[in-house]
Amino acid sequence: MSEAVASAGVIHHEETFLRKYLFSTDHKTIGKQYLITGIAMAILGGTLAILFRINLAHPGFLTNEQYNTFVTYHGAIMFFWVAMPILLGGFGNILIPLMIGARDMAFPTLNMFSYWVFFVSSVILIISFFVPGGAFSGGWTVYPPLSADPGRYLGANLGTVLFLLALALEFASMLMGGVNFITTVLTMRAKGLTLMRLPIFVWMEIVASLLFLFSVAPLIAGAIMLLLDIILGTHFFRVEAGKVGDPVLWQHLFWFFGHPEVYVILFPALGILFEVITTYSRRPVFSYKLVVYATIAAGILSFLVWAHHQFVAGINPLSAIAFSITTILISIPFSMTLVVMGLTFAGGSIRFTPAMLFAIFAFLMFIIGGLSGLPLGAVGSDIYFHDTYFVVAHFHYTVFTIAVLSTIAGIYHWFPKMFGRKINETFGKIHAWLTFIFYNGFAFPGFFLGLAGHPRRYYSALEFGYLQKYQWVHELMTVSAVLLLTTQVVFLFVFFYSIFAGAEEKSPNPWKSTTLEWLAPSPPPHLNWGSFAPVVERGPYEYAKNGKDIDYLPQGKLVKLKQPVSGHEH
Amino acid sequence: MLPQDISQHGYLVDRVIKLSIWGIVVVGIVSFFIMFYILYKFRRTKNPFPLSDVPSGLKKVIFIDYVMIIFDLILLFMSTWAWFFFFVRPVEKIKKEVQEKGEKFVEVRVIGRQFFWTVEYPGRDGVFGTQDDFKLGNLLVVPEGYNVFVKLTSGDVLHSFFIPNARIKYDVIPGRETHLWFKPAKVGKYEIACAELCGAMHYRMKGYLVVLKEQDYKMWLDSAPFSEISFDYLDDDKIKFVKGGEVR
Amino acid sequence: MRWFLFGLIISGIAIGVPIAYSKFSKPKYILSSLPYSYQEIERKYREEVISQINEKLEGKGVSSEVKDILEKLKNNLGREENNKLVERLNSLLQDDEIKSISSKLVIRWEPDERKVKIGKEIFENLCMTCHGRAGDSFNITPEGLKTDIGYPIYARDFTGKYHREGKVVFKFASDYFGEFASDEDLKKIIKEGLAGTPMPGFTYLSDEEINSLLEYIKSLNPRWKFASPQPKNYPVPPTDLLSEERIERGRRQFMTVCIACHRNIESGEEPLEQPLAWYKFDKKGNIITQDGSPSFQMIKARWFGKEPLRRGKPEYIFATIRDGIAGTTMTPWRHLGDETIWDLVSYILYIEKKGAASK
Amino acid sequence: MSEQLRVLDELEKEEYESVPVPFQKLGFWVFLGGEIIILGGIVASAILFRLSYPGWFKSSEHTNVVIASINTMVLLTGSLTAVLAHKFATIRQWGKVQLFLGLTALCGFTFIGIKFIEYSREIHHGFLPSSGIFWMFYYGITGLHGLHVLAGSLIILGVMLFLRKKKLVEAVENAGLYWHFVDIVWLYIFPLFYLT
Repeated sequence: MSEAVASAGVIHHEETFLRKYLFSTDHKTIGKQYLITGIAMAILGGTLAILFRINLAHPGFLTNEQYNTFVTYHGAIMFFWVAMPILLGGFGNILIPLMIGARDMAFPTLNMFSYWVFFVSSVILIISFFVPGGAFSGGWTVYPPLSADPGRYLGANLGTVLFLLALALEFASMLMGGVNFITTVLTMRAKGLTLMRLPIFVWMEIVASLLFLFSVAPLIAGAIMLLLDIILGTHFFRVEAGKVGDPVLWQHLFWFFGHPEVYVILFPALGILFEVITTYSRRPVFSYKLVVYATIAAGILSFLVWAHHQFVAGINPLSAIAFSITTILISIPFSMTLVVMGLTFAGGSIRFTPAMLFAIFAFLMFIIGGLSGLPLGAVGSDIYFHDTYFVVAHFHYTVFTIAVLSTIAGIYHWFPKMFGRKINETFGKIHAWLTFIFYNGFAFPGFFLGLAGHPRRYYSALEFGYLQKYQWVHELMTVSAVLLLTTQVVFLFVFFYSIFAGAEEKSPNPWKSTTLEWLAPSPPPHLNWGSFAPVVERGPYEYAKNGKDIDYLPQGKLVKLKQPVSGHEH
Repeated sequence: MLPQDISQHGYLVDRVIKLSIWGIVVVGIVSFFIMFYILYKFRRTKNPFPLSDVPSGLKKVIFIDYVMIIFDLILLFMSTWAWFFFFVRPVEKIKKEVQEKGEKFVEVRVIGRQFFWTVEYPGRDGVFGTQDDFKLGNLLVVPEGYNVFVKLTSGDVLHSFFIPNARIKYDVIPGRETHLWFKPAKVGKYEIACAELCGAMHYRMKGYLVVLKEQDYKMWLDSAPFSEISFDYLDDDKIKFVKGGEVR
Repeated sequence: MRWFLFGLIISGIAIGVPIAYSKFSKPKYILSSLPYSYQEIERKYREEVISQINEKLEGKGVSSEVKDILEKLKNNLGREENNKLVERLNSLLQDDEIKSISSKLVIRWEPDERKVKIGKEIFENLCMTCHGRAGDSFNITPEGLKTDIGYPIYARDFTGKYHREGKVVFKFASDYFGEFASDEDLKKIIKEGLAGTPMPGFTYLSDEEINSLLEYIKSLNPRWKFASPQPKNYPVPPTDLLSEERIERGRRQFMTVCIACHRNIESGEEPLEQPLAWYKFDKKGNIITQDGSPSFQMIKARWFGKEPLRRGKPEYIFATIRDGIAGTTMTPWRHLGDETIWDLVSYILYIEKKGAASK
Repeated sequence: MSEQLRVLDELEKEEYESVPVPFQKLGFWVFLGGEIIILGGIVASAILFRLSYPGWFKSSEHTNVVIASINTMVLLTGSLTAVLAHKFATIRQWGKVQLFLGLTALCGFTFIGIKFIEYSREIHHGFLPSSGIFWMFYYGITGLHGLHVLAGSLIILGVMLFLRKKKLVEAVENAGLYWHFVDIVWLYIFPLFYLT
């Protein structure tokens, strides 16, 4: 029997505030905790971004150490403290048990523990910003020797140690979460919910968790070695006279994690998009099987492409060609996935709700992001594009889409389910359009800077004669970025306002969606299903069934149990 | 957009860049148009009830996948060609070829340090380790039309030796020796950038590539390192240090 | 209960690693163990000069005013006050040699803030990695910098922290006692570099850039304020340089004098190692002393023909022999007279050429 | 309360898809997979360095084979007791289970103690992590493994306390599994650092 149910018995007797909101083992509460923490970190990361963008438009606004620090922390925060907690921790925790008809995660206590580890890690990260000697400023990729002897090359020793420590704790928490997800989905599915009936979101979460589980390990090993380098003065990555040591080894370890990591956050985002798009275009996924298989294929391929981040970094040129081939190969499953996604719109009757608008924009941006990956994957043009702004623009078109557009689409979509209230639709639409415009305004010019050969992480473009004439581009990007952040801040106000004072959402299924979570009352009580249990009868996307009156069939139905279960209601 | 190409073989890279950029622009525009068409045609107000199946015409959209595959193959071919030309062949082999062809070449060593390039010249005799070697900071002077072989090493951290005008870039790794070669085909004064984060002054790590006419190069070499170079065809305004926008 | 345990574990990790770091990590900087601060150096200099004056004043009756002026001058004063006091002193005691000494106390130069700021940027851009963040070549490992024949050397320390008397000794630009170097000579070194060392020549720097760089470098050591350096004069080499008889005379001269340290090069002997006249310090900045007494960094006398001369031009070699190399045991050989020195120069150039040919 | 638990227990049987493997076991194996890759990563890079570094054999002579063999014996005894504990758990003789788990944990702590003595000897002889490529791998890997042993012992102690409340065979089995994993890792480390 599972901890979940056991804890139900325990919880039934305690009602303290601490237990209910802070140290709750309820997957929904934990998911919301992840969501809020992630949003808070997102504000921090965004502010940093704005600060150094202003500096790029008007060099001298920051000192160059500050600039490097901010760039480093922006990258790290947006990857590890925003995208992962919100997409895996937040949506994963809230939706997976609901979607598979479970009452809670397999290991609720582990779940809670993982959140608090994550919380501590973010606290340590923020502390590391203020320690004497300054914060770490060697880029979020933490390349040695800069990071292996930071006292000499950056003048920041303790900051680096704390940064690595925070990273390690974050990974530990996400590992626990991953184990939890996989176990839950494999063992606690509702009756009749076979693997091929799982909603695509759940599939994506599982593949992501597996990727993370198997890719992060070498990086943890590398991080331990790096810490030893800094603390005990070993020579794993440092090169000194007569001492063996190889900085490139770190690059291999890091990118062996780093590339799957991108897909770890990409897949859940795709999952969210599929859920949203099917719901609002009232069409089933064009080819469910193709998506699932393409995802798995991409996941496996993603372990074979890591060195395309190091084409010109001293790896064997022939192996560079091999990695170039795999990199180009991996574009094929994604192009299939995107085509399927596009065809999911086709033939539907499309409701342009805020969630849908965000989903559409995210889809279009994914097209740009994916295509702009080709010149970087092709080894010949990467000679020129490596570490230029072209890379920056490329991964902003992918990662920003993942971490912001898809996430906000998901928030608009599941907000009634999470909090039992609504967000104002008109505001949502305006928000979507503004986000779209400003986002392109700040991301797209990057491609031109890249073509002009503007290297990344430059404090100021004015030092180089061949870059000075592009200063106005930086100014344009900065203005757009500032407006973009302002829009999001306004959205956050509306978001928190609606949580407490939004209009009540009466019906459990406002969007007429099919998957199981819409059968539960919103917000779902503790143990989700009360004295009922969901039983699944058909696949997840049964839309466009019998035209006129009702055009969708829910995935399953609730059946009354013999003995009533009493979890306490929130 | 691309800076002027001054090297003999830069066109190889340019070709790949142009191909890939135009390819993705075309594919992107096509798919965008299809998307807008779908979104417009099947909007709620016009099409209140979903069709039971995707119209067969639209199913043909899958051809985009095949287009992508073909495009990928072409791209791979071209890019591998360029890569092969620049990096796969070992430098010794290239050198031998050059000597057989009777072309002239010069060798230099470049040491990346925070935050400048030290360029070591073999001097007049063209051999390292003799009395007339000399070192210059941030100044790489090469004759026009010669093959230039560059040995890259690092004094402290990772750097990346990037000449935008020659379409050349390679990382500079402590404890290793990496190689580059290119053939400048146009006299003038160009810039060398560092493309790998190397510390606080990364954005200041700027070197100069000066391509001289052959006789001018010889003339300069005779008096180097004790002579500054100033030839009329170099727009030889002195380097200003710029920060915060204003020129000091 | 459970989450108390969890909290314990997490906070254990969170606190443990920094503690482990602070415990085990090798200290990269031990600034407390560096000998002199800026003020200390200046005070030392003033005391030294004033003690010289007092020696001169011995026996003569001295008014109390003179005494307390000297007392005042012992502590670091601002420019105007200091110079006023010195004038007053000179007016009090009409004695030329004392005046010549006390003129060492006149503050002739003060760093211009704006130039220093620009100079600092240039320094951090181009010089920091070898000459250290603070300009004291500190924490730059001996393995880090090597000459061409591969023995470790230190980059120049611009602060004088490690020097016994807080001097900044430029081997080729200062005079033999390591007093002061003129901007012209320093400019030459910056523009041309030192062959055989990691110091490259920054030919492309414009004059105002080099000036502000020097401004910054000079602002690192207080003794520059009192400096009145004269640029060295480099005579034009004679036309018959490298002629047979010059080389022959040079060889004879070399065998009688220079052989003491440089050894008989043509028979392939190895030069002597000689102590440098400033402290040796280890990677952490600790001064290594054996039984309390300062130990010295050893360097080889130049191995002609083995590695390039630091500054290869004939007139430079001439100046080096004439003025000696500051801080080393290469003393000035002015008394030999220019002709003889030119002989030696031609002999050295000859050897260098032979060495080049032998390679 | 136990009443309610029983109710929910049956309820779950009827509620979920039936899967052959109990989820405690599954989750643990997934976790173990991650662990294997972590230690595998470090050991692999150690082997890579060793192939490219001739001085390895010379330095590895300074390690103390006797102590290491004793440690191996200790770990293997721990595995034996863990197996016995699982056996008695299957036939529900919880008293003996407690006993043997205690012995396993004891082995773990003995291992740590011996390791401490070994380290102090090495450091006394002046071999620090920074004094060579061999030594940095030696301290890094054996230290990491030592931490794992410590964790394993603590887990087993935790299971012992846990068994007071609930008699769960999977718990004993998982604890045993983790111990075997640590043991196997040691069997790779031992020849790498001591026998070459």
